[in-house]
Amino acid sequence: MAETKTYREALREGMVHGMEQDENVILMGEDIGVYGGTHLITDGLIDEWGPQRVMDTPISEGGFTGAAIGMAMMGMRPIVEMMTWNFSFLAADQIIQNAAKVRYFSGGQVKVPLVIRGPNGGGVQLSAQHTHSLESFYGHFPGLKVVAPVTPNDVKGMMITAINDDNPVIFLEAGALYGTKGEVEEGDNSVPFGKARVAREGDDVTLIAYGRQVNLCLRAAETLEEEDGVSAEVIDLRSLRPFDEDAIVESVEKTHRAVAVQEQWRWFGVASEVAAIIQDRAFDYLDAPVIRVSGAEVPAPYARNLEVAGFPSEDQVTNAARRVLYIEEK
Amino acid sequence: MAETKTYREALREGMVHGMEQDENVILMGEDIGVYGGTHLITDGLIDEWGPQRVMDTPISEGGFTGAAIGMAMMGMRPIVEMMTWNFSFLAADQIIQNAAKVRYFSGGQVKVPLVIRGPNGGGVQLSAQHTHSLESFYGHFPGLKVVAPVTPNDVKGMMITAINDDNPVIFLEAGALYGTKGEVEEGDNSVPFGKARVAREGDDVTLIAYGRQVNLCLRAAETLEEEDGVSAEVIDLRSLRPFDEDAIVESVEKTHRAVAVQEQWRWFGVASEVAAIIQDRAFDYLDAPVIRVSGAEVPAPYARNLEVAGFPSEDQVTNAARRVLYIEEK
Amino acid sequence: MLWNRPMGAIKTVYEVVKSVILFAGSYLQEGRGDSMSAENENSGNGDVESREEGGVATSTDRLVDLYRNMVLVRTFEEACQKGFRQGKVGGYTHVYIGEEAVATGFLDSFKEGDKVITAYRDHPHALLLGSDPKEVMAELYGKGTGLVKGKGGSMHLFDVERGMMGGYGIVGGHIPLGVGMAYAQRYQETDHITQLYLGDGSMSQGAFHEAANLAGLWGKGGMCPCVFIVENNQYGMGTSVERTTAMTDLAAKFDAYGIENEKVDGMDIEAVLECAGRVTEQVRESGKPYAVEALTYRTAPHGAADFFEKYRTKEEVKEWRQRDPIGLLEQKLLDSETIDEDGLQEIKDEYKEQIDEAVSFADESEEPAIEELYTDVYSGEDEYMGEE
Amino acid sequence: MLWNRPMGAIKTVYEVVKSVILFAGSYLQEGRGDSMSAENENSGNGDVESREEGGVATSTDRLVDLYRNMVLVRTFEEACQKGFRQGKVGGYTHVYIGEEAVATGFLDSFKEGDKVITAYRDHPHALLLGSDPKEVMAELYGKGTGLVKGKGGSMHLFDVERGMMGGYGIVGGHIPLGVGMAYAQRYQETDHITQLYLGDGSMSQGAFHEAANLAGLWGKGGMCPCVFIVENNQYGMGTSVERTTAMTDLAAKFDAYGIENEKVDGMDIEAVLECAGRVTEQVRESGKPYAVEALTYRTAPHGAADFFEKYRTKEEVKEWRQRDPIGLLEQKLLDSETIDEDGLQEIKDEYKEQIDEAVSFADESEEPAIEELYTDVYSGEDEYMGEE
Ligand SMILES: Cc1ncc(C[n+]2csc(CCOP(=O)(O)OP(=O)(O)O)c2C)c(N)n1
Ligand SMILES: Cc1ncc(C[n+]2csc(CCOP(=O)(O)OP(=O)(O)O)c2C)c(N)n1
Ligand SMILES: [Mg+2]
Ligand SMILES: [Mg+2]
Repeated sequence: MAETKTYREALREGMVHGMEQDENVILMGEDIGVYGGTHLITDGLIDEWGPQRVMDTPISEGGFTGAAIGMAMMGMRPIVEMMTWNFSFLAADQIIQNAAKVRYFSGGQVKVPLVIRGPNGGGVQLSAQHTHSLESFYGHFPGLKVVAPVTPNDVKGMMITAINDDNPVIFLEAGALYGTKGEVEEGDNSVPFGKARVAREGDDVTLIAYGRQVNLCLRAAETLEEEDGVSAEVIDLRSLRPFDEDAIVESVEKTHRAVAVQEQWRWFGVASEVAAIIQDRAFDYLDAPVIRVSGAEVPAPYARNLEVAGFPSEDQVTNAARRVLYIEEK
Repeated sequence: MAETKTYREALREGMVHGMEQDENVILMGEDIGVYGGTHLITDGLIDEWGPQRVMDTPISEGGFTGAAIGMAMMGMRPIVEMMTWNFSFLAADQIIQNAAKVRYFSGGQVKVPLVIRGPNGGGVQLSAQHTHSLESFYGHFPGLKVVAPVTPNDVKGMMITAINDDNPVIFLEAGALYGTKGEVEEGDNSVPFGKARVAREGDDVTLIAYGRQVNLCLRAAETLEEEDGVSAEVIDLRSLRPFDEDAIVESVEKTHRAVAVQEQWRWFGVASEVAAIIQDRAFDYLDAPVIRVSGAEVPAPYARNLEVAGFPSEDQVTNAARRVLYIEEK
Repeated sequence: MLWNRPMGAIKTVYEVVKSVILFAGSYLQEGRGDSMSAENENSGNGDVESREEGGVATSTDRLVDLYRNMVLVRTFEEACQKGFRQGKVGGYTHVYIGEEAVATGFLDSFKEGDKVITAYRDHPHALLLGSDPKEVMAELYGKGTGLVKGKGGSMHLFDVERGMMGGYGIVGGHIPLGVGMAYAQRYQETDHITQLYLGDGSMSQGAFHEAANLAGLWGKGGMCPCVFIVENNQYGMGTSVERTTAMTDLAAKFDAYGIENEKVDGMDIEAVLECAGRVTEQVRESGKPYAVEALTYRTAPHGAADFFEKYRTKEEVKEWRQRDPIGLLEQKLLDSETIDEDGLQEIKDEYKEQIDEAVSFADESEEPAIEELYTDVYSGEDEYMGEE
Repeated sequence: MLWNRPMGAIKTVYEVVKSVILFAGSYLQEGRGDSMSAENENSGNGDVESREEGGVATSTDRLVDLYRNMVLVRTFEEACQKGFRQGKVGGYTHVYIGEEAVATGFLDSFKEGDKVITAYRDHPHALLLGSDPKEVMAELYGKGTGLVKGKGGSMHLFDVERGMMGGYGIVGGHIPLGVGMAYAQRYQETDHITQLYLGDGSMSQGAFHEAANLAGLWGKGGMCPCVFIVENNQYGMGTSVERTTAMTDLAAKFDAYGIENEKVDGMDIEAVLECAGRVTEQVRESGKPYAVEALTYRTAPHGAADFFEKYRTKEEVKEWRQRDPIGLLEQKLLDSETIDEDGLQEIKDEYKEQIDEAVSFADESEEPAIEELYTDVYSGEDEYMGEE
């Protein structure tokens, strides 16, 4: 049985589910308590759970992330909010050098059940320092798990999975979609990591994305259907590390064509990995090169028109699809 | 006219060349002065140039890197030593949020002529926290330039180019090769960024690498010649941002086959970008998928045998080449 | 008429905030043209004499100049909030309402060649250094005529020619830059100094610690003429200083770096002025850093977007509005009969008009050309590394 | 025979360093078997009584125990340096020679359930908590029998069962972890505490600042039973404290976080013992952090690899060797006739033998199985994400 909820509500529900299961699950972060959370994800929770389960921290991303790693090594299961992932560069050393590796360099003596979550990606004119998509940035490092759910049901289900995971999970939320609604299953709807989701079935071309761009691809697919009679399959990767190689390979074996779409920058990004995987594992099935559609190769600008121009557009996606189908671009 | 010098000497020569040209060029870093530099790159320079041109700093990677950015915005041209790049995660915010972007979000009012240099990559049992190859980590960000010279001549020439560049340059040295020798041109031997180097000419397969793995590929090429009569071309990318797409595309148009080799982890790494570029731009020329050879997907271990097993080996490279040539592996 | 005239029952915090604005708005009618940037040049170049005397007895003319500057800032900030609510200003936007005396007092000591760097609450710093309000407002409106071509927005105002080295969005992230700038000023053998503004909340950041330590260290050799100006408005977003550190004497935190420090009443423009004059001269002479904790209060919400202020009471805000720096100075000017209500009114009208013009200019300006998306990524040959 | 018997003319710093080792080596001959780990359990469990009396008058037996512990550490470190020069120990290796009294004194106050975390100079902490010297040496030798299976090496010793939460290689990076561990100890309602060791150089790091601030803040609510033990050996690699900060009173730096602090003579084991006993109890009671700056000196080079010590003079090293903690205690034990030269010799022989055995064990052990490369990346189903 499912209900319609916003991404924000579903996310909170996933966290609360975890807090109900285990008192070692606590929330930490800047202004998540008294202030109510900058994006209101945790609004009201401190009243219900008190300041120990919902802990406000000073503005010290590196410090409190490191402290949370120490807590996790002691058996607690902290969920750390990065007010936005843009601030996580200050915690990069703690995340990459400690959270990701301490299990390995301790010879398996410790584990780090830690979730670090927050809004990822841009879209509301926050400009250069406040607009990043960090999937590949963190996805590069062994020891971390990295997920990027886009539907309300997935954000709840993957949060539950993340909380139950004994490893550090980088939980990248579609910040621009906190208010969007969708069906959300009641109770424990755990969504496994490493399994992509077929967001739309199709036969002629595979559009591969994650996060906000999944919706862009779905719109593009509709347009392709209407304008070009093309049946596009849309795959939502949702989990970048572990990564579901089979899902994209199987789809391409069916469609023989693929377009990888990402908001992040092209160089050394997810789309390049997708293209590398497909050419490696579906070489003989490909009828055209995998085309990558990425954000403009510039720091994010403030002006609305520039920002919009810098993100992947539906036109870019539909035309990329047309190109791999060798049909007229529009 | 050229002389045989070590990578270390050539690197120092490049820096000194810059210091002689312009007194705004200063060296900053931990223990680079009085102590002589952990890797002896700057050994003796403080005696010659004094503590203002060769400045020891406290152990504050973020702080002094940020200060150097401020100096660069004022017209100085600091060369900051990261004792090893592993410590740069502490400066990631300064590098990515300020150095790379301040020109953009100031509407072009400032520039940041800054070089950040140090040893990159592993190989001497430094284990998990002290073994990273950060090419793609920094190469992802617009606003930065990222280079990784492997020959003594290139390390000098690219350092001179880096010092003269008005943008922040991430200068990734082959730490394991500081003692290796090679011909180095006298005087200003500036090597342009964004131009790959053909380290060995060949017709049957293209081996693409940078840094230490170029030497690995050269050895593999010899083996392929001797054991399989295969003529392998070896391309040293040396500059990751900007990146010389044409060089690899042209080579593959000739050889129809490519292997990309890197010490770094596979996911979202340079080799994946190489494969994505080739399948995109040389699709019709490819006779086999581009194979990627990467370091083991684990934090670096300490034990010698494990460390060696974790790095790309000559066998892996030769066999990858044999695979794309559809000949028997050994 | 004074800022603190009773405003009647207040229902919600939103109304409190709105009421300041409306009320403040109410004293703004038509008036004389814009003499503002001229004004500003004056204060920008600094009335050196009285400062070198220690500047304790501030000449009444100067007080009026300072009043003008504060009204300029207040008027601009109110227009900016209005623009935000109209959806014409986007992104994160933070105003300085209630804190005007701090930047106004310190920038009065600004001398040609000095540098200023701050965080994202940066409108007053640009305006007081003489940036054209038209261009500043146009930046907030995301227009090509903006101070940084519409590329940075509210958080990233730069006017390098005038010494404004930028507003930065990462809390604490600009502090090392400012320290490096101060170092460069000495390395390049000038007698310029850097005014480095930071918030109370930013002092929890490692960047603050590392930069302050470098400043203290370099200062030993007279190589760091940096004035740390802590705009202690008592909150970092919704977190009070008490909830952010066990040791709440922010000035004293600089002891750990061997940096001389003091506190000043950030609501009293004369106190700030005296402190600023004395401290900036000392730093200019010595090349050693100095820290001033200016106690002030943000009567506006943290960001233009948030109106639910669970973290503080209406009463607290009301209390503090009693010490509004503009209100206090108005009172002083009236009591000393330096100026009368009409005089004050004229000044307000003048800036009202100037800011109205700035708003129209911003509103009517064009968005940046799309090509601008791809420029200023690199200096020199613009290497755009993607497909346009 | 005493450590400070004249050693004749010293030519180079290398020789100075070598000479300590050779000389020290010279007092090591064959002897009785290994009673060491038993010893350690004792000191590990802590001689609570005398501590609760304030432990000022240390019982002579305890002094002998402490002497044994310091000899254990010294003997191990010398063997480790030897192994490094033989090329059997790789990577970065840092020894504790000269600093033994600090960890020895503080870990005497260790109680079951407490946690210890430190940087990369971590051999003594593991040994004193009772880790088997065989396994520690095997780790340094990179063998599968090592304390962490040969995966971490010298900088990453863990023995979680015994409370050793690890050695870490990023300067300052472990400090936030330790503070979080202390918080967890209270959150989980235990009366355990965390001993957090850090170097003088690490205090320039932002991580130190942020973590200390959190500790002070959480301590207000009694939620951070963390003892910060600053191993001030006066240098971070080649950089003296004076060249790293303008304010060199490291204990006082904790004032900025509202953390009580004091200094102790890190060469005087009795002083350290008294301080450790008192401070750990206070922290255990209050749940509030406390900082101790132990003034000590590293007579060995920073890392086993470097012998050119341009940054300090032979004389300085010589000076400090006069206050070698082991030498001082030997003198004390002899003067008080607690033990005679033969007694001391017996102890040294005992540990010499034990460490010789550890070395042989390490030497003869197998390298880790290659499969080990791919394990311990993730907890649970081991998801290796590459091709083997
Ligand atoms: C590193 C980082 N963390 C969090 C934020 C979100 N944020 C923006 S302003 C702010 C509060 C800063 O408080 P303070 O330094 O006192 O400055 P004020 O806003 O009071 O002027 C926070 C937490 C940020 N911009 N950067
Ligand atoms: C972040 C970081 N920067 C630099 C280094 C290199 N390094 C290793 S030890 C050391 C000195 C640390 O000094 P201190 O904290 O006093 O500890 P000590 O070695 O004296 O015990 C440095 C700079 C490092 N490991 N990590
Ligand atoms: Mg504040
Ligand atoms: Mg030290």
